Parts: sequence; structure tokens; C-alpha cells
Amino acid sequence: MIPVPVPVILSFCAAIFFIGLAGVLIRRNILVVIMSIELMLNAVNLTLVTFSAALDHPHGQMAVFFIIVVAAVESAVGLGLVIALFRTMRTVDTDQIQLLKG
Amino acid sequence: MSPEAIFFYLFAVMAVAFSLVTVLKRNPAVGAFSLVLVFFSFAGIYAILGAHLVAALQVVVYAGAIMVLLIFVIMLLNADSPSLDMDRTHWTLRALSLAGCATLFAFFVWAFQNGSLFPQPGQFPPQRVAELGGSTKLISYLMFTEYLYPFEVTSALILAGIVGSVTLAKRQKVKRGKA
Amino acid sequence: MASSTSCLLSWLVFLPLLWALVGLCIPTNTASGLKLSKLSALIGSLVTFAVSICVYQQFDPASAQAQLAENHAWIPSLGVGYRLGIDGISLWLVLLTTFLTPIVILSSWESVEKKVKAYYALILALETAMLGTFLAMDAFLFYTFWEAMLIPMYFLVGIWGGKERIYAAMKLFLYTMAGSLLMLVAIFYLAYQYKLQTGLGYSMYLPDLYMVKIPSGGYLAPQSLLFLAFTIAFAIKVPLFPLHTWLPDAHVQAPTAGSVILAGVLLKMGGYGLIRFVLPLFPDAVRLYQTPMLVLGTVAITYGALIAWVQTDVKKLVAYSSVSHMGYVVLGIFALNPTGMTGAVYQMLCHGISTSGLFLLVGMIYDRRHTREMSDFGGISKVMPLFAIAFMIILLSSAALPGTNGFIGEFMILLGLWQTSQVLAAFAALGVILGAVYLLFMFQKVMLGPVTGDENKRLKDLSLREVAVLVPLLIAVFWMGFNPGFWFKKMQTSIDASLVPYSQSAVASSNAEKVGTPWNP
Amino acid sequence: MLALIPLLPLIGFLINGSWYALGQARGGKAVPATAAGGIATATIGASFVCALMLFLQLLGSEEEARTLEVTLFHWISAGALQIPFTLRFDQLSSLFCLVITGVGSLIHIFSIGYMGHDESPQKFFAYLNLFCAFMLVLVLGGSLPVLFLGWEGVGLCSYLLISYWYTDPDKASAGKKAFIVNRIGDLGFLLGMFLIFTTFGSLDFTALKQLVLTMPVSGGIMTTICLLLFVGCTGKSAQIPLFVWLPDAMAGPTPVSALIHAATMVTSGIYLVSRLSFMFALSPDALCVVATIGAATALFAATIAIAQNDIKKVLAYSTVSQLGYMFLACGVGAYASGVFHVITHAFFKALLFMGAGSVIHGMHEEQDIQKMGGLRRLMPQTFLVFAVGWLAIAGIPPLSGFVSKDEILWMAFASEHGSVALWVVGALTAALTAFYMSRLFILTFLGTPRFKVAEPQDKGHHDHGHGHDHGHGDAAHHGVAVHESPAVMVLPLAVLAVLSAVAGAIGIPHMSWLEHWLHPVLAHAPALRPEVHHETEWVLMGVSVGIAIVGIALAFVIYGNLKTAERFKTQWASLAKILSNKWYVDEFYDALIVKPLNALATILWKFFDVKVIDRIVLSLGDASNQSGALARSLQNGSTQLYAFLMLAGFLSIVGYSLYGIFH
Repeated sequence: MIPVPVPVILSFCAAIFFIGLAGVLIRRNILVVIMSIELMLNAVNLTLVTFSAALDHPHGQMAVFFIIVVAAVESAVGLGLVIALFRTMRTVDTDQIQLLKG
Repeated sequence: MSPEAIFFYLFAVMAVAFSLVTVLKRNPAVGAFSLVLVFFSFAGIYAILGAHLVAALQVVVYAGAIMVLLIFVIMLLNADSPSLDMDRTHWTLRALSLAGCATLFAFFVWAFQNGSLFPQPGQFPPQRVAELGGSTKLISYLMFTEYLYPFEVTSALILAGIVGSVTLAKRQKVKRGKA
Repeated sequence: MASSTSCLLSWLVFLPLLWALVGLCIPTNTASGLKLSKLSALIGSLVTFAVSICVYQQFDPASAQAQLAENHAWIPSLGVGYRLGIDGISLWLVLLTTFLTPIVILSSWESVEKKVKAYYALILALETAMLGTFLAMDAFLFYTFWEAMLIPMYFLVGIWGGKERIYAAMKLFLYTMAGSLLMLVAIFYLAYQYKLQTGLGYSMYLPDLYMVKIPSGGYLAPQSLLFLAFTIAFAIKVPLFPLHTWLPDAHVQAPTAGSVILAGVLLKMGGYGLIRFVLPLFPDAVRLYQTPMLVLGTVAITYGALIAWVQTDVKKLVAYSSVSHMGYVVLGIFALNPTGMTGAVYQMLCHGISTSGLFLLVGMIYDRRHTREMSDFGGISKVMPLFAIAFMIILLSSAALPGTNGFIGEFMILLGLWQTSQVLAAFAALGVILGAVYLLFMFQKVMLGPVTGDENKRLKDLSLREVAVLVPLLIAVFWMGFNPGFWFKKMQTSIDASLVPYSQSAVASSNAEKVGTPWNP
Repeated sequence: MLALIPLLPLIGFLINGSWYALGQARGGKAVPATAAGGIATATIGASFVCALMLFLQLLGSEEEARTLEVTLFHWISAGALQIPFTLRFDQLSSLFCLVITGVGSLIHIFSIGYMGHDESPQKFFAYLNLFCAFMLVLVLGGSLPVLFLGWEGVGLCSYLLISYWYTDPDKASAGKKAFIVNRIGDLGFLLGMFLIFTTFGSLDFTALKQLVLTMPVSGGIMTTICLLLFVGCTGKSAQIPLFVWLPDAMAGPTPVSALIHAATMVTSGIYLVSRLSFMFALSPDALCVVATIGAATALFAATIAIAQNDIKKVLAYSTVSQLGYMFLACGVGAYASGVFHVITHAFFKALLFMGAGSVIHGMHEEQDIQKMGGLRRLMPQTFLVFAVGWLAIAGIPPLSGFVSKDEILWMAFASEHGSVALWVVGALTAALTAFYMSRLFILTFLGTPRFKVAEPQDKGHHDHGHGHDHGHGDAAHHGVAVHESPAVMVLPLAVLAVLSAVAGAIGIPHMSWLEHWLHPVLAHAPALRPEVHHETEWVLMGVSVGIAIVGIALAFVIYGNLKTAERFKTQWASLAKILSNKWYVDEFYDALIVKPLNALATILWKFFDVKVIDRIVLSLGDASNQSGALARSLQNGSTQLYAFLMLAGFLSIVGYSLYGIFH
């Protein structure tokens, strides 16, 4: 039922995931970082759905459902944090936001 | 090659291309819009893989709710801040990160090609899903039986998220002088 | 070992701490309350002294066994016990501690003004830790008290010290701590070896550890390494030549009481540890490292004395003189014969008296002038004749003039060392000259010459309280100088016992098997 | 009774000392010198009486029974080391006791006058008493450690008394120097003591004497023992190379110089050598060293004495020189002659010193003989007694100095350990001695005053002028009101003058009572060299008298007329300079030992201790700080770095697993 070989789908997921990871690591705009994280989440979601289909089991989709919920909440809270941060620090530059510097 | 496969490759190329735009484009607003397109591509792939509910949720939640939120924030911050025009991280970190990502990606691709990932078939082959009334019905059934508690907890999580984000984003009565 | 029949030693150890806790309850927001808290501390230390006199009377000099022993389980699974005992060597060090503590408390009567209550409580707590260290018969308990000692000392230096007190306190703490961690590892190794060799489980009980056979031979054999671990810990405390640099800083910055306790008792822990642990545990390694240790001791004597000579700060001079004097102790111990060992123990007591005296005197003059630079003084003899008399006597004791206590110690150590190595003894005896040199230079700069400066002219001579502080020390100087037999007779058996592994017969058969140990003859 | 001899002065010390501590030291008034001195003199006088009685007892008993012994208490006992505090009164120590207490008493009396105006006479007399006590312990001690107690004790008192006027930094330094130089000698003493103990196992004199005779010991060890002990003697008795402290010690009050630095303490080296003569006798090498050092010191010090202008310094170098004589005697094996010279020297040198003290007292602290002259008429009594001392030391028969010195010269010539060379040095020294003492005498007493004589009725003034740091300025402006010293000072001088004159009687050659008396305790007198004839003795005696007269005559020729003296001085300017600077020995020691050591100490402290040892310690601390800083730089708050580190960690796990798979 799966139209393309599973490894290809998985490789595609990996590609998206690592693009997202690279985005987290190379960008200093915190908004782009959040978007990159969403990319990574999506890549993982697709992996789960792929396995769900490949293993003939819907539990993978259940997991994706919950992940989507958590991701929604996460972005809500994360963006709230960004706003709060921006309000106190007047920046969204991650290099400037180093309150935990030891 | 089946039409599904063709569509899959189409969506996959789109997703990769737009995610690259998302990550690389200076302007976050452009990035956000490319991200919407990535989400739509993902939704298409979900549909191709038979996960129709997930595809719907992807469109509604990601491409709808989350993106709207993001764009709002971008516009909110963009309005009074020139500092959104960001540079990138330190070049060593960037180079090392890209090298690391590339290496790991290569490793995964290699692993997926050579690994044996499917020990046994599952309980719900497509015929059985069709007998049960389609994947949406099956998922919904599972959600209210086996996954009831997590489902209910999810509502609490969302509630906490709402309260949290409101509290955070609310303009506080900050004492002057504190940066 | 007999089960515990009395808890006199426990009382002795913990009485000061209990008293300190009681003393903390006295409200000190009024002048009378303040006085009461000082008085309470003084009485507490005097009571402790009285208890130690009782211990002295119950002590049987004929036996080398640990006496008045107490033995309770503490952490049975690790073989750790609460075990106290006293022998002829620790007896005198205990008495020295209890003798010096009231003096110290009385000496800081007026010089300590901030956080009075805490100050006296810490001194009493320190006394508990010191007594515990001397009386512990369990390696782990010893280590516990040993480290506990650092805490009050750290605060005494760090709160009531001079300008650089934080630095000095930190250095004191870290330096001694670093050494004792080595010791802790070595103790664990010994306990483990005991378990391996007997199959009875771990034990930290000293007589048990004495029976452990440790492979020896070569400078890096297990026994040698353990020897080094223990010896470095103790050498830091002594302090032996290249490990001495914490001492001048700590002494200079510490308040008078801190210096007195540091010089009077804490340094003795090093020598005591060498006798209690190193000699009986590692006879082969001791013989192997005897010459290096003797050389270090000799170097310490001349080196400390030479540096003391060019000091401009009185307290630093006394601190370096401690390095020099404690070098003698190491020599006496590692001479490995009864004469030297007796001299070493005696020298510890003498140094406890004379250097404490010097620090007290320096403290008294510091209280008046708030400086320790020699160039700020001059002709003090003229304005403070009583002070001059006391200073002279203590100084002579420190310079080991016959008739004072210092002579007996140095004489016996050098005589003992002479039997071991004549060349080293000759070099070590240079300390006799150098000791006179730096002490007389100091005396001249501070006490003699024309009275300089108006401030010096207005100095007040000793008060009654200060005389009361010094008189016991002066009595001790002459008593110990003319009647050393009084001290020797209680320590002789224990000293002989601690040298059993080094007697001729033991040397002959040492490679075959460890023969006698002090506690299990 | 025996214990009382040292105990009595000790009691005197305790009375005066505690009186001082409780009275004047606490702000009370000074006690008059008569009271303090009275107590002190009474105790030392009583001690003299005790000594005398015991001495008579010895005289009356059999020769074998002439030893009294008392053990006061057990001093040190640890294992093999047993040192009872034993006092032993025998022929040798009895003589020393008599000298110490006898001359000591006289000096105490003299001090009552001399120190009459001192600020704290109690302190002075306490020290003086303490000194006597220690000195008596030294000569009575039955074993080396007890002797050493006295030995160091007298060193201490010497220190205290030299720097008695401690407000003058020079005087304080002089005391310090004395103590430290003595300590150097004591090091030798200590080591000698150790070597004796490890060799023979005992430190008691009687036991040692037995052991030395019965135990075969290699000559090398015996020589080492003797030489080590002799190092101690050179320190205490001011011999080359450790004599430098004694001239400086003249900074002390003059009675102190008389008692400690002439009559008693400095002779303890001779006492030690005589006491252990049974050891020295077994080591010809050591004896040779002793004799050579003694002769060299005698000559060396005598040359310096010629060029000194301070009356006390001249006497000090003369003391060093005479001590050299005594060691010369010991070195040639004539211990009895050495002891004999100790006794006569004690009398005439104490006399000379106190005479000088009387002069200084009368001249208001003036010590420069160039500023004296003509005191014969102003201080007739002092003049008279001083003349006796002068003739005695110059070696004019029949005064005591002649007898004892002549015997030493004879033994130096004739003994089997002696030689012509030693005799020549001794005789030369005798000539020099006669010369410089005459110079001193002429410049001080004869001729005309070289200072402005003030009217003697200015009584009120000079009563206040006795303070030690007082008087020089006054003398220059108002002239010096020279006065004869009071009876309390002159009487002891008179007694000593008589003794100096007649003491030779106890040691007349060939019928010497002294030699007979000391025979049992000393090593046997040495045999004579085979080529020496007894007639030579008379020849040599004549020669030495001649030498003395020549020396005196020469002094009169040169210094009788001051112009001659000036011319003489300019003729020999460079030599005079070297001599008056004491051959630059002090400077030599300073440059060779003191300065380098001090520099070394400074380097050790400022560089080695602080920059090397402590630096290493601190850099260990720094190292942990640095590594902490390194770890902290990872915790820089940059989320992306953390993320990267996660990535890196993941990479390394993957790498590790792959490595595991492929190997």
C-alpha cells in the first residue's frame, strides 16, 4: 500500500529533520529557530506515520496526534516567551539572550 | 511508478525546497510562508500514506493555528524592531553544525538502506482498516477507548499552555529601570 | 581489647562542644551578658582541663596499650567504630591542648570584639576536634576529627583574622584538605586490605590495621605509596619543608588565639600522626624513606631559620621559626631510636609552650600598637619591663637555652639523630646557632635600642590578665626544663612500643613477617 | 653546703629579680644600689664562705677523698641517657669556685659604687648574681650537660650584661654578637658531647675518666672529640677564630668586663680543657691545635692591643692575648700552669679592669686614653693599685703575672708537646704585652692632663654625671672634675692588688703547691724534651724578665714624650691603621659570612619561598581555576552551543557504535 520504498520516505524525513536542526544551529533569530523546531517535529511525525503504515498499526498515528497537540501548545508558550523576552531584552538574537551564562 | 509515488516525490521535493527557504531566508516572514507550504506538503504525504486524520490535523493545526500565531508574532515584533534582521551564528559553530548534520544525515540514509526495520506485520493491515470503516474511524475509536486518559490529559496540557502563554505574553506592570 | 568501662574520654572530648552549645544560649546584647559568655567559655575550658587531669591520674604509665578505651559500633558495615583510647604520647598532647585552651580564651578577652559568642564557641568546638583527633583509635574517626578541626579554624582565621584573612583561611583549608584526602584514600585501602587478608570484613580499628601486611620493597611499592599518602598529609600539617607555605600566611592573618592554637596544637597533629600511623603501619617504607625525610627535616631547620632571620614582620618570623622547630620533630621521629623519639614528643610539647608564648606576646603588643612591623617598634623594654622579662624567657626557651624546655627537646633529638647520622645531626645543629640569630635580631629590633616614636613611649605594660596568661607558660618553661623526667616517665613505655618494629631483631626479620606492633606486642 | 655555693647567688638573683619585677618594673621607684648591691654581695659573699669552708675541708682530707659530690635531682632520664644534676667539688673546681666567688664578691662590692647612679641597680645585681650562679654550676657540674647548662647560662648573662644599657643600639648589638658567636662555639661543644656519648655511653666526668682509660678508642675519634670541644672553648674563651665578640663586649658596664670578660667566664674554656685533660692527653694532634691556636691568638691580640685607644679595648685585647697564653699552656700539656695563669690573671686583670673602671668613673665616662694623662695626682689610690696590676701583667718579678707566665713560657719551650717556635711567639707576646700595658699606663696616669681640669668643688655636677650616656658633652665644655673613687670601689682594688702581687707564691716553680694540688685531677704533666736541660729554665727566666723590661723601656721611650709617639705613629702609619682596625677581622667576617648568609636568606625568602615554592602551590590552585574557567566557557548561555554539543555527543555515540560494529 505504500507507494514508495520505506527507506526513501525515512531518508526524506531525515533530510527535513537535519535541515531543521541546521536551522536551529545556524540561525540567531529566535523565531526562525522556533520554525526550525517545527520542521524537526514534522519530520518526526512523518517518520511515525510512515512506520504506522509500514507496520500496519495505527498507534503511530495516535502518537502523531499527541505530538501535534503538544507542538501546538509548545509554539503557543514558546512564542509567548519570545514576546516576553523581546519585551525585556529588546532583541530576538539568541547570542544576546544568555542569561544562563555561567 | 504509481500516481501516488509521483505525488509523493512532488511533495517531498517541495517540502525540502521550502524548508531550505525557511531556514536560509533572512526575512522570517518569508520563512514563515515557506513553512506553510512545507506543512501543506507534509499533509499531502500523510494523505498518500493513508493517515487522513493526521493530514487534516496537520492542515488545521499546523498550517492554520500555529502559522497564524507565528506570523502574528513576526509582525508584532517586526513592527518596532529593526533587530529582526538577523545575522547567522559564529562561522565555526555554523560550519561544524552543518558538517555534523550532513554526517548524521548520511549515516541515517545509510542506516535506512541497510537496516532491517520490519520484524513482523501489525494487527491492522489495510484490508482490516477498511473493514473497520477507515483509518479516521479507527483512530477515533482508539482515542476514546485505549487512549482516553492521555487524551484527557492533553486537554489539561492545552489549558496549561493557554494560561502559560497568556501569562507570559501579557504586558506586565514592570518596574521601571529594570532592563 | 577490653570493652569500654568508662566514658571519661568521651566526656573529655565532647565537654567543650557541649559547653559551647550552652554558651551560645547566653544572650550577649548587654555588657554583662557579654562578660558572662566569656566567663562561661573560660570556665568550660578550665573544667575540661580538670577532666584531662583526671585522665592523667588514671593513666597507667606501665602499659603501652590504649587506656580508658571506649569502643562502640558506628558504621559496622565499613568496620568504622567510635573508638577512643589514650597512650603515653597522646596523653601529653591532650594535656597540652586542654592547658592551652584556657590561656587562649583568656588572651582574647579584650582583643576580640566582634561576634564574641561565636568566637568562643568556635574555640571550644575546635578543642573538641583536637582532643578527638588525639584520642581516636579508629582511622575513620581520626579522619573525621582531623577534618572537623579545619572548620572552626577556617572561621577563626576567616572572620577574626587580618587584612588578607580570606586568602589565608582558604589556603589553610584547601592545603591541609588536599593532604588529608590522600590519607583518606590510604585508609580505605588499608581497610580493604584488612578485609582481603582476614576475610572478616572491613575494619578501621587501628590495631587491626597494624596487622595488615602490605607488600614492600622499592620506592613505588604499595607500602611506599601508602607511606607517601599518609606522610604528605602529616607533613603538610607539621609543616615539613617544601609543604610549609600555608603556615606563614595562616599565622600572620590569624587572630592571636588562632595562631596560638595553630602553632601550639594543630602542628602537633602532624607529628602525632607520623608516630601513630606512619611508623607502625609502614616499617619497611619508613626505613626506605628515612634518609630523605631526615634530609628534609634538616633542610627545614636551616631554611626556616634563615628565612626567619630576614623577616620584618614579627609574626611571620615566629611562623618561620615554627617551620624550623618542627623540623626537629621530624628528625626526632625519623631518627628511629628512643632518644630521638622521646625528644620529638618532648619537642612538640616544648614548641607548644614556647611558640604559643611568642605568639601571645606578639599578640599583646599587636593589641597595643596594631602593627607587627619590627621597624615600628624599638626600645620597648624601656616602657614595658615586665613584657620584656616574659619575652626574654620565652625567647630563650625558643632558642633552646639549657634550663629551659627547648633545650631538652633539641638536645635529645640531636643526640638521637647523631646515633643515626652524624653528618645530618651536625647540619641540624646549625639550627642552634641560627635560632639564636633570628630571635636575638628580633629581640633587638623590637625591644632594645632607644625608644622610638611617641606611640611606643605611651605603651602600657602588661595588665594583670596578661600576666595571668603568661605565668603558666613561664612556669611550664622552667618546669619542663629542669624536670623532664616528670614527662618522660609517662610516655616512655608507649615510645618504646612504637619503636618495636624498628628494634634490631625486628629489622632482621622484617622481610619475613611484621613482628610486633605497638598495640599487639 | 655544696649545693649552697651556686644556690646562694641564685637566691640573690631571685630576690633582686622578683623585687625588680614587682617593684620598679611595675612603675615603682628604683631601689638604691646599696640595698640591691648589699643583698647581691651578701649572697655571693656567703657563697664564698661556703666555698672556702669546703676548700679547707678538702685541704684537711686525704688526697683520695678530695672529692665532694651531691646530686640535686634527676635532670634528664630517657633510656640510656641518664643525666643526674650532680655537683662535684674537687681540687680543680674548688680553685675556680674560690676565684669566682672571691673575685666575684670584690666586684660586687665595687659595683655598688660604680653602679650607684644607675637607673635600675636591682636588675644589674640580679644579672650579676645569676651570672655567678651559672658560672658556679659550670665549674661544679659533674657531667658535661650540667656544665653545658652553666656554659650557656653564663653566655646568656654575658648577653644580658653587655647589652645592659640596651637603649644604645651599639651596646645591644655587642651583646647579641657575643651571644651568637658563643653559640657557634656551643655547636662544637654540643657535637663533641654527642660524640662522647655515642663513643663512651656516658657524659659524667668521673665515669668518662674511667672509660677513657679502659676503652680502646681510635685516635681519630679522640682527636675529633677534643677538637669539637675546643671549638666550644674558642667561642667562650675568645680564641681565633671566634674572639671577635670579646672586644665588643666592653660595651657592658666595667664591673661586668672585670668579672665576666676577664676573670671568670672567658676562662671556662681553660677549665673545660683541664677538666677533660685526660682526653686531650690522648690526642697529641688536638693538643698541637690547641697550642698553636693559643699562641697565635696571644700574639695576634697583642698586636691589636698596641694600637687601641679605648682603655677597655686595650684590656680586652690583652685578655684575649692572655687567654691565648693559657691555651698555649694547655696545648703543651701544662694544664696546671694554665690553671695557675687563670688564677693570677683573674686577680690582675680584674684589678686592671676595675682600675680602668675607677678611672672611667672618675673621668665621667671618658674611655679614650688619648684624652687622659696625669691622673697620677688626681687619682692617687687608683694609680697605685693600677701600677701593681700593670707590673704584674708585664711580667716583672716577683709579682704573680711573672711567675705564671714564666712557667707557661718554660713549658712551651721544654715540654714534649712544645717547641722553640711556640716559645718565641710566647716571648714576643710577652714583650708586646709589657709594651702596650706600659703605653696604657703612661698615657693614662703619667705626663700632664690632656683634658681641661675643672674645679673639684663642682660637686653637685658630677654626682649627676655618672649616667652612662652622659658626660662627654659636659667634659668638653666645662672641663672634667676628676675625682678619686669612693672607698667602696677602691677597697676591692686594694685587695686585688695584694693578691696580684703575692698570688704567684702558690705556683713557684719546682715547689708548686698548685701543681701538687691539681695532680690527681689533671692529666700528668708532660715529659720534657730530651734535649732540654734544667739549667735552661733559669736562662729563659732571665730572658723573659729582660724582655719585659725592654718592652716597658721601649714604651717609656716612645710614649714618655708625646711628640716621639706622634712621630712614631706617622712613621708606621699603614701598620698603625691596620692594627687600630684590628686587622679588619670584623669586616672580613662580615663580608665573608654575615652578608652572604643574609643575602642568601633574603633570596631564599623573597625568591625561593615566595616565587618558587609558594608559586607552585598557588599554581596548583590556579590550575583548578583555569580548568574551571575552561569548563565555564562551555556554559556560556548560548542555547545553540548546547544544541551543537548535543549534536556532537550524538555524533560521537554513533561513531563509537559504528566503530564497535566494524571491529
